[in-house]
Amino acid sequence: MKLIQAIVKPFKVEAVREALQDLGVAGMTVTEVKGYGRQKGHTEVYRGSEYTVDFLPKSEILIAADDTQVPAIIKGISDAARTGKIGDGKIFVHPIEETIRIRTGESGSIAI
Amino acid sequence: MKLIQAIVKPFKVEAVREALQDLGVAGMTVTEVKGYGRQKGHTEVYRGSEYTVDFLPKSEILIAADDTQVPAIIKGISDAARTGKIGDGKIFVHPIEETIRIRTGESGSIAI
Amino acid sequence: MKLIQAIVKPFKVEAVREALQDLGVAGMTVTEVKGYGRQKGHTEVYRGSEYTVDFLPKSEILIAADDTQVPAIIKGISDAARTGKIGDGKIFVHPIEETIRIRTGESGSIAI
Amino acid sequence: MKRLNLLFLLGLGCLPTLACAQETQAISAGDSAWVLTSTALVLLMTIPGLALFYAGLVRERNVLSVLMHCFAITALTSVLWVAFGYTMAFSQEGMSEGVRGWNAFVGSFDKLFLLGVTATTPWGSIPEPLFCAFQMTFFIITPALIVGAFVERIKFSAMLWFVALWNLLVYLPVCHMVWGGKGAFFADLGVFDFAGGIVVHITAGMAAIVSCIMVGPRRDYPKSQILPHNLPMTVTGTGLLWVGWYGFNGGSALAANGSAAMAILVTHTSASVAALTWMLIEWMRGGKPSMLGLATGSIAGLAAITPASGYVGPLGAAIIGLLSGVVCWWMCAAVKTRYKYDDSLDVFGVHGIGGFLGTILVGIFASPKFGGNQADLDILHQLGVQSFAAVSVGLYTFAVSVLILKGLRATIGLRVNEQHEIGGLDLNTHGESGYNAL
Amino acid sequence: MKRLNLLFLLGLGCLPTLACAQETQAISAGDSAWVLTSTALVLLMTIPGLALFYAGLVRERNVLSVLMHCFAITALTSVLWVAFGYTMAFSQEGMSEGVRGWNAFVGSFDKLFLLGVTATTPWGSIPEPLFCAFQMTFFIITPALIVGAFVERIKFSAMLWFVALWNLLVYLPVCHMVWGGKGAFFADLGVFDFAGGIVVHITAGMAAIVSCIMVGPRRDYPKSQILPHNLPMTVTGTGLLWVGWYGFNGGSALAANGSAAMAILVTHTSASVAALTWMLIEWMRGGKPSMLGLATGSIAGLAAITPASGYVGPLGAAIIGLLSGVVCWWMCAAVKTRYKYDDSLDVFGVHGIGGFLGTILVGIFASPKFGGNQADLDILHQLGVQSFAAVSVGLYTFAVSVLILKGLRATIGLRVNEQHEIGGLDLNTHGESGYNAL
Amino acid sequence: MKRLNLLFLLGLGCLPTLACAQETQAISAGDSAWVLTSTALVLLMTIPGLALFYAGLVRERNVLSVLMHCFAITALTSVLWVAFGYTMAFSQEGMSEGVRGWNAFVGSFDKLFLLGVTATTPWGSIPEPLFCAFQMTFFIITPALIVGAFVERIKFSAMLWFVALWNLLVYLPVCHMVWGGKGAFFADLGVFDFAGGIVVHITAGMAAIVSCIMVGPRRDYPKSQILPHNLPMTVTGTGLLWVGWYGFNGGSALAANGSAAMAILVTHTSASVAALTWMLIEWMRGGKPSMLGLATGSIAGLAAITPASGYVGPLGAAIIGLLSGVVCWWMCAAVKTRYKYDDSLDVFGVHGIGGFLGTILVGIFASPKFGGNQADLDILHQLGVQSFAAVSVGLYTFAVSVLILKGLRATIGLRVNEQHEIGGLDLNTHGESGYNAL
Ligand SMILES: Nc1ncnc2c1ncn2[C@@H]1O[C@H](COP(=O)(O)OP(=O)(O)O)[C@@H](O)[C@H]1O
Ligand SMILES: Nc1ncnc2c1ncn2[C@@H]1O[C@H](COP(=O)(O)OP(=O)(O)O)[C@@H](O)[C@H]1O
Ligand SMILES: Nc1ncnc2c1ncn2[C@@H]1O[C@H](COP(=O)(O)OP(=O)(O)O)[C@@H](O)[C@H]1O
Repeated sequence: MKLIQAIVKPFKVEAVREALQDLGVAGMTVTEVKGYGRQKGHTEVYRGSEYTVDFLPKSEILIAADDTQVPAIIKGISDAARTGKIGDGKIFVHPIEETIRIRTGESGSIAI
Repeated sequence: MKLIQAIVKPFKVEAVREALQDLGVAGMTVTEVKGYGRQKGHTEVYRGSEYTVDFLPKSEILIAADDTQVPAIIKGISDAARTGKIGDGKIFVHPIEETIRIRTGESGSIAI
Repeated sequence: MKLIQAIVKPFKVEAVREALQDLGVAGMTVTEVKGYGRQKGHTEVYRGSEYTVDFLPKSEILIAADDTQVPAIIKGISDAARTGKIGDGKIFVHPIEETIRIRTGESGSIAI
Repeated sequence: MKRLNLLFLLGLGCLPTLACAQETQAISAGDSAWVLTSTALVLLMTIPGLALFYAGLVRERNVLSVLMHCFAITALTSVLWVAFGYTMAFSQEGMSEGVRGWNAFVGSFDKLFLLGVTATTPWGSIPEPLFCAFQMTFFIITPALIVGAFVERIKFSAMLWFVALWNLLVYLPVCHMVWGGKGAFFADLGVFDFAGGIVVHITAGMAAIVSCIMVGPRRDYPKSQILPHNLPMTVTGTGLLWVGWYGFNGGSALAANGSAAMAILVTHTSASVAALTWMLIEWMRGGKPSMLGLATGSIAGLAAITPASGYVGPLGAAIIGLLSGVVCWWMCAAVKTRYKYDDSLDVFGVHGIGGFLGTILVGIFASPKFGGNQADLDILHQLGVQSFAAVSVGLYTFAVSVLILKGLRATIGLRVNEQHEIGGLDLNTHGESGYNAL
Repeated sequence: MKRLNLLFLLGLGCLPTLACAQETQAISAGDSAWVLTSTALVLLMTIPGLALFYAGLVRERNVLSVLMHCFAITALTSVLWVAFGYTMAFSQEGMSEGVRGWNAFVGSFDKLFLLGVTATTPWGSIPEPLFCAFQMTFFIITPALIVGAFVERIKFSAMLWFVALWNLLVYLPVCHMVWGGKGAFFADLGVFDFAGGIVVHITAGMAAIVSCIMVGPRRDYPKSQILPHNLPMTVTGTGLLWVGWYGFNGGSALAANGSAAMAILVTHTSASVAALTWMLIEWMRGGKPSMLGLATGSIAGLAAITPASGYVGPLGAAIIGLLSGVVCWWMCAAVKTRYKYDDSLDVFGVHGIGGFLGTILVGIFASPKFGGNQADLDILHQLGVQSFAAVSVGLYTFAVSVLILKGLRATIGLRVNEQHEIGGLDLNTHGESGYNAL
Repeated sequence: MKRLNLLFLLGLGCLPTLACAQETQAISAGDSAWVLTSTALVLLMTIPGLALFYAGLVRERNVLSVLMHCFAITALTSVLWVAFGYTMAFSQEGMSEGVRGWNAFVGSFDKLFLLGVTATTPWGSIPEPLFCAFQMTFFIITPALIVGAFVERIKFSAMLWFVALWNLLVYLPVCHMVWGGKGAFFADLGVFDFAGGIVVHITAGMAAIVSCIMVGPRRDYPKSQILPHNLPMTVTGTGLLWVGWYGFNGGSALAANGSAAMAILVTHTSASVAALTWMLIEWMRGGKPSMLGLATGSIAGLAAITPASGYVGPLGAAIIGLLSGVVCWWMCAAVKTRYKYDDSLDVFGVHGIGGFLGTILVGIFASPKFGGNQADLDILHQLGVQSFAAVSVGLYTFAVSVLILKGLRATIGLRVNEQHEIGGLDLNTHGESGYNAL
């Protein structure tokens, strides 16, 4: 079982959700994060003082999935989140050892 | 060593914290997240326009723990967070290779 | 490949970012979280009613890195984030199986 | 003769007090200007003042429901006021001094739908529609104060019914008895209630304690942590309430004169002293001086000075402020904490107790001996009158509020279901959320 | 002696209408006090009232841009007003009743830069600089209303140019024709527009519908979800707008008298009824009573009563409120949803339609038969006049707005580029962000 | 004939200027109405106006501490004002024109605790308690302005002591010398300070620069990023300040007349021009027009016009606005950035410099040659008087502020400890937090 962690541009979350839904992914968890990377931040000026804001708003999407689904999900996310401009983000694939559905106590694939 | 990542309903965080404290878990880290899953979102209406909100507020709880503690922690979280209604959330168990306490530089079990 | 997850005091994020930049780390992702641990929370009083706030504001920093970089990064974070007072935070090292850059589709070390 | 004419033209009603003895008084543009302003100021107290004050104190998921309470009450009660409220409060038909007929307790219906109230009918030195509008703002804010007692769990429809019935059965008769003029029950006894210690604060406070108990506590109370979600919002409301109170108390002079001026000066003094008092109590008892404490103290001082603001001097105001700071603090921090009733936003502790305190204390501080302006005041007698009015209105409010709530509980129910309470009223009752991040 | 008595009655300043016939009137401190206050109240409507109302409805990344629109418009139009606006709106040079020369349509330039307007020149019973300042606040708020139509995508420079040109070419002539006094085009026809149903709301509403279409919808509209980022902010604005409207309509009496008092009373009544109406429609159609609905309803009621507020009684106000609640709700919830024009904050649906409705309805409810104060009103004839004025101003506004926008589109362009729209105007146009967490 | 005299007396009020020469004047309801309103408006400037303006500019963890400063100052200084402030500022005992005794510099103590100030004692054409209340609001806002210089690090107790001592030792004598009437030091020299360029803005600005240096910079300044946590809050405050300033300057006419009207018109003009100026400077220098720039510019224009608002015409106002926009921008963006003193919210750069500028420029623009209303003004002489007053008050304020701060530093200390500064004053000093998410 894997946990796929994708960092994407915030306005792409909806497109990613739709893409994953089409792949039959039933659940995901989203967090607002701030990203630092090759994409440059911007400068804000308050009363003449310049501030460089290095961190840009990004969204993190977590999807637990069976190993077999992983390639499709990666492709789904990539296609939906790509704008082709620097800063589109990353996907990290984590191994996970166990998944439990709290409501039922089920574990393994069925709990995803 | 494992990192337990639980997605729960926000108003259950306090109960989970208490349950874990009773198990002797000394630390945890909580993040506000938004979840998408079997639990349906809701509809909001602004001036006659309907908006379907798919993402629901959830809380993510991270607990680093020794392998031996894991089953108890999973049970503790499950019992405390369960309402029996759809949307109670998931627990994911990650392997982790190392834990370091920044203050002292200690690593391994003692750093948890 | 590893994913380093550090929980630090919020006002140390900037110092950590600078330290990592010096090490040539090109990217990271930051999340605002709340931490519970040995560092005591505080008490707030609203109209005579006391509330114990157990969770303290912390920042989580995620850095994907090649295995060889890991020790340097851990040291860099530790040095920059250490105040020596309780509550400085933790570093967790996760194994990750894959990293993909969404923009280009590259994967592996080059995608970090 | 020419010069005389000129003088006449110049003679534009600058000293309304001189004309008081006359049966009908000329309308004074100056007095009207101030009461027009005061009407706006008192409306500002409810929307957005009180709405923000209360909304900041609840949890994020109920912020809109609280704002909605205040705004819906504004709209609803205004319509009721125009329809039958004004006439039931202020019709003077059938009244004569000392006669305790029906109309000593409630007004007649001759001005239903403002019949006969036109731009040219006067009320003292101001136009009657202005008097009507000014008093309407009191009819709005009184029930809006009560909602602080049962936020985060009340059913919206129950709240609306409660307000409509309560305003009809409690506010209107009490208002009439106190402010109805000669022939009104408490007015004839010589009660002092300049701007609503009895009419507004005691009634609201009693209704609050009754309803917070009958509606029951929030499911998380007092076990769990219920923190204010946005104190700057509450502080904004505090500022608007304080400023608006100038109109509340100053406008109650119904004239732009020295009496209005003294009213705002003593109002401000009491608020300041009470705010400092609350802050210092927190500080001296080993705690920290808090913004919420300072804000709450100022509201306590404002509530307490309200009945007294036309009668006392700065000294009396300072003492009323001091006592209200101490006593209201003690009610909120000690009594409520001990008995664990969930008067969520301390309506009883601050408005009820503050209003009661001021209503009693004006019996003392109206005396010139203590800087007041009521020559030849018999303090003991006045204390009796004040206590009688305060207590009997309190009891009446208590009884009627219980009855209304029992009726509503038996019919439409008072509380939302538990899932809705957990999920928040904004989403479940109103179908919207206060803040949308994306 | 008879004459003396008469003078007495005249000498009260409280009935300025009586004195209207006189060439010059003494300046009344009371009237001035109220108009000074009203000027502050109407300014409060725009900054921060309308600014907050609108800013809460957009997404977080555009919050400052909306606030900035309102504040920049305030600064810009004020300077234009002092320079040439006042004279073009209110100079009475060259006008005489019934004569339809150039000056029936727009004012002369004799008061450029307020030449000749001094502290002692009177305008009715108030100083002329006060009249000038009061009217300035209308010149400010009208274009500020329009911005709701094209928020979140308009180019800042285009917005400034649009406002400057539109105020010059639309507002000033329309204001002059309606409120310019004897000899002004619509005034001579006997049009009723007490506080700006035509001058403010119809013009703003028409400009809004034109500009939202010509600027084009937001790239996410209507496919994607565009939720209000902070409704408590919008509710705060609603409260300030409602309170400020007392000055808008009440101040338009230009005196502190019964007419001003009736104006605020009917204004308040209409707002309340419209708010309740909107809420009940939502509720009865299977939905939930929402705070935003209640707020929007109140604004619809306020817009609709504006032209009527000096002429109708409480009954008329209630009906105007009711109809505006129904019709404006229908415009926003049904018509807009159907035709999918992105009038983002419903300027046309609320202000345009509300203003139009009130402008027509005053032709009926001004009649004493329906509680109005216009004796001997020929309803049919008045309906004709009102419709003619409303429609012709609407068409004129439409045409000129199209021309201005075409010109701007061809030169500096109307919209920001797509990347800036996605990233938000705050950062990309103004170089700052509304909220900074760290 | 007797009756005629009475009529004469009655007939004033409406034209207060006519009566100025007389010893006692009848109280005018109209004038009183406007000053009552103005008192409310100036209070609104501090709570919640200035409080929000400042609180939005600091980091989230200090938001309550800033609000608390403003509210605690309001409560504290009000009590001091009633106790001894009013008499030390405005007692006229022992003064006579040209005599430079003790009472030319500070008032006597005959009105301690407002002794002898009753509802019927007049002050010009308004009741004395009203004059007292109006001036109190200036006594409140002046020290509240200063706190912008040392937010996010000052010890709360030190702030309270500083304000109490500073108001006693700086504000009261300066106020007396400038506004104390005949026999007051600067008044006798013929200084112009209509609404507080010297008394409010120069004193606050000088105290700010002194205290930001003596308290020292925030530990993160200027290395680290200190961004405003909530600009919409600051913008809300800006709107309330702007509107309230109508009362500040317009109310300073102490009458509802043409002078008050001109004051608000020129005030508004200066604010608008300064706001546009600041915005354009940002824009033209390759940057982006920012909301914070526009807001800051408007405050600069308001501060600068304050001393001049009763003397200049629209032209003078426009030029004062223009210059204040340029110079204050330069102070904040260039001078402060260069010398790196942490005047955190630019109190010196905006209020100090703006107030100074206006105080000097009124010496020119009060002349009828430039549209002002001071016939026969000797510009050069007046410039000398204005400069002398501005500079000497500036130096006096500087010296006394240094002494007070030295004393406090040596005793209770000026700053919170570093841990508290890092963790935020809200939690550590006040035991609460502004926003609670859960
Ligand atoms: N090494 C890394 N570890 C964790 N997150 C990263 C890392 N590098 C980039 N990110 C995240 O991915 C986002 C996009 O990266 P960036 O380098 O700007 O562009 P691109 O995705 O096109 O390579 C960053 O804002 C950051 O949130
Ligand atoms: N495959 C998944 N990957 C990541 N998070 C998930 C996944 N499925 C569900 N979740 C998280 O768990 C929450 C609850 O899931 P849901 O399907 O609604 O109900 P249940 O927990 O009862 O199965 C979701 O809101 C989401 O945050
Ligand atoms: N077992 C744990 N699992 C996850 N996060 C933890 C754990 N223990 C501590 N943390 C995180 O680290 C932070 C600091 O831990 P704490 O025990 O207060 O001090 P220290 O880092 O000095 O040991 C906590 O606030 C929490 O966010």
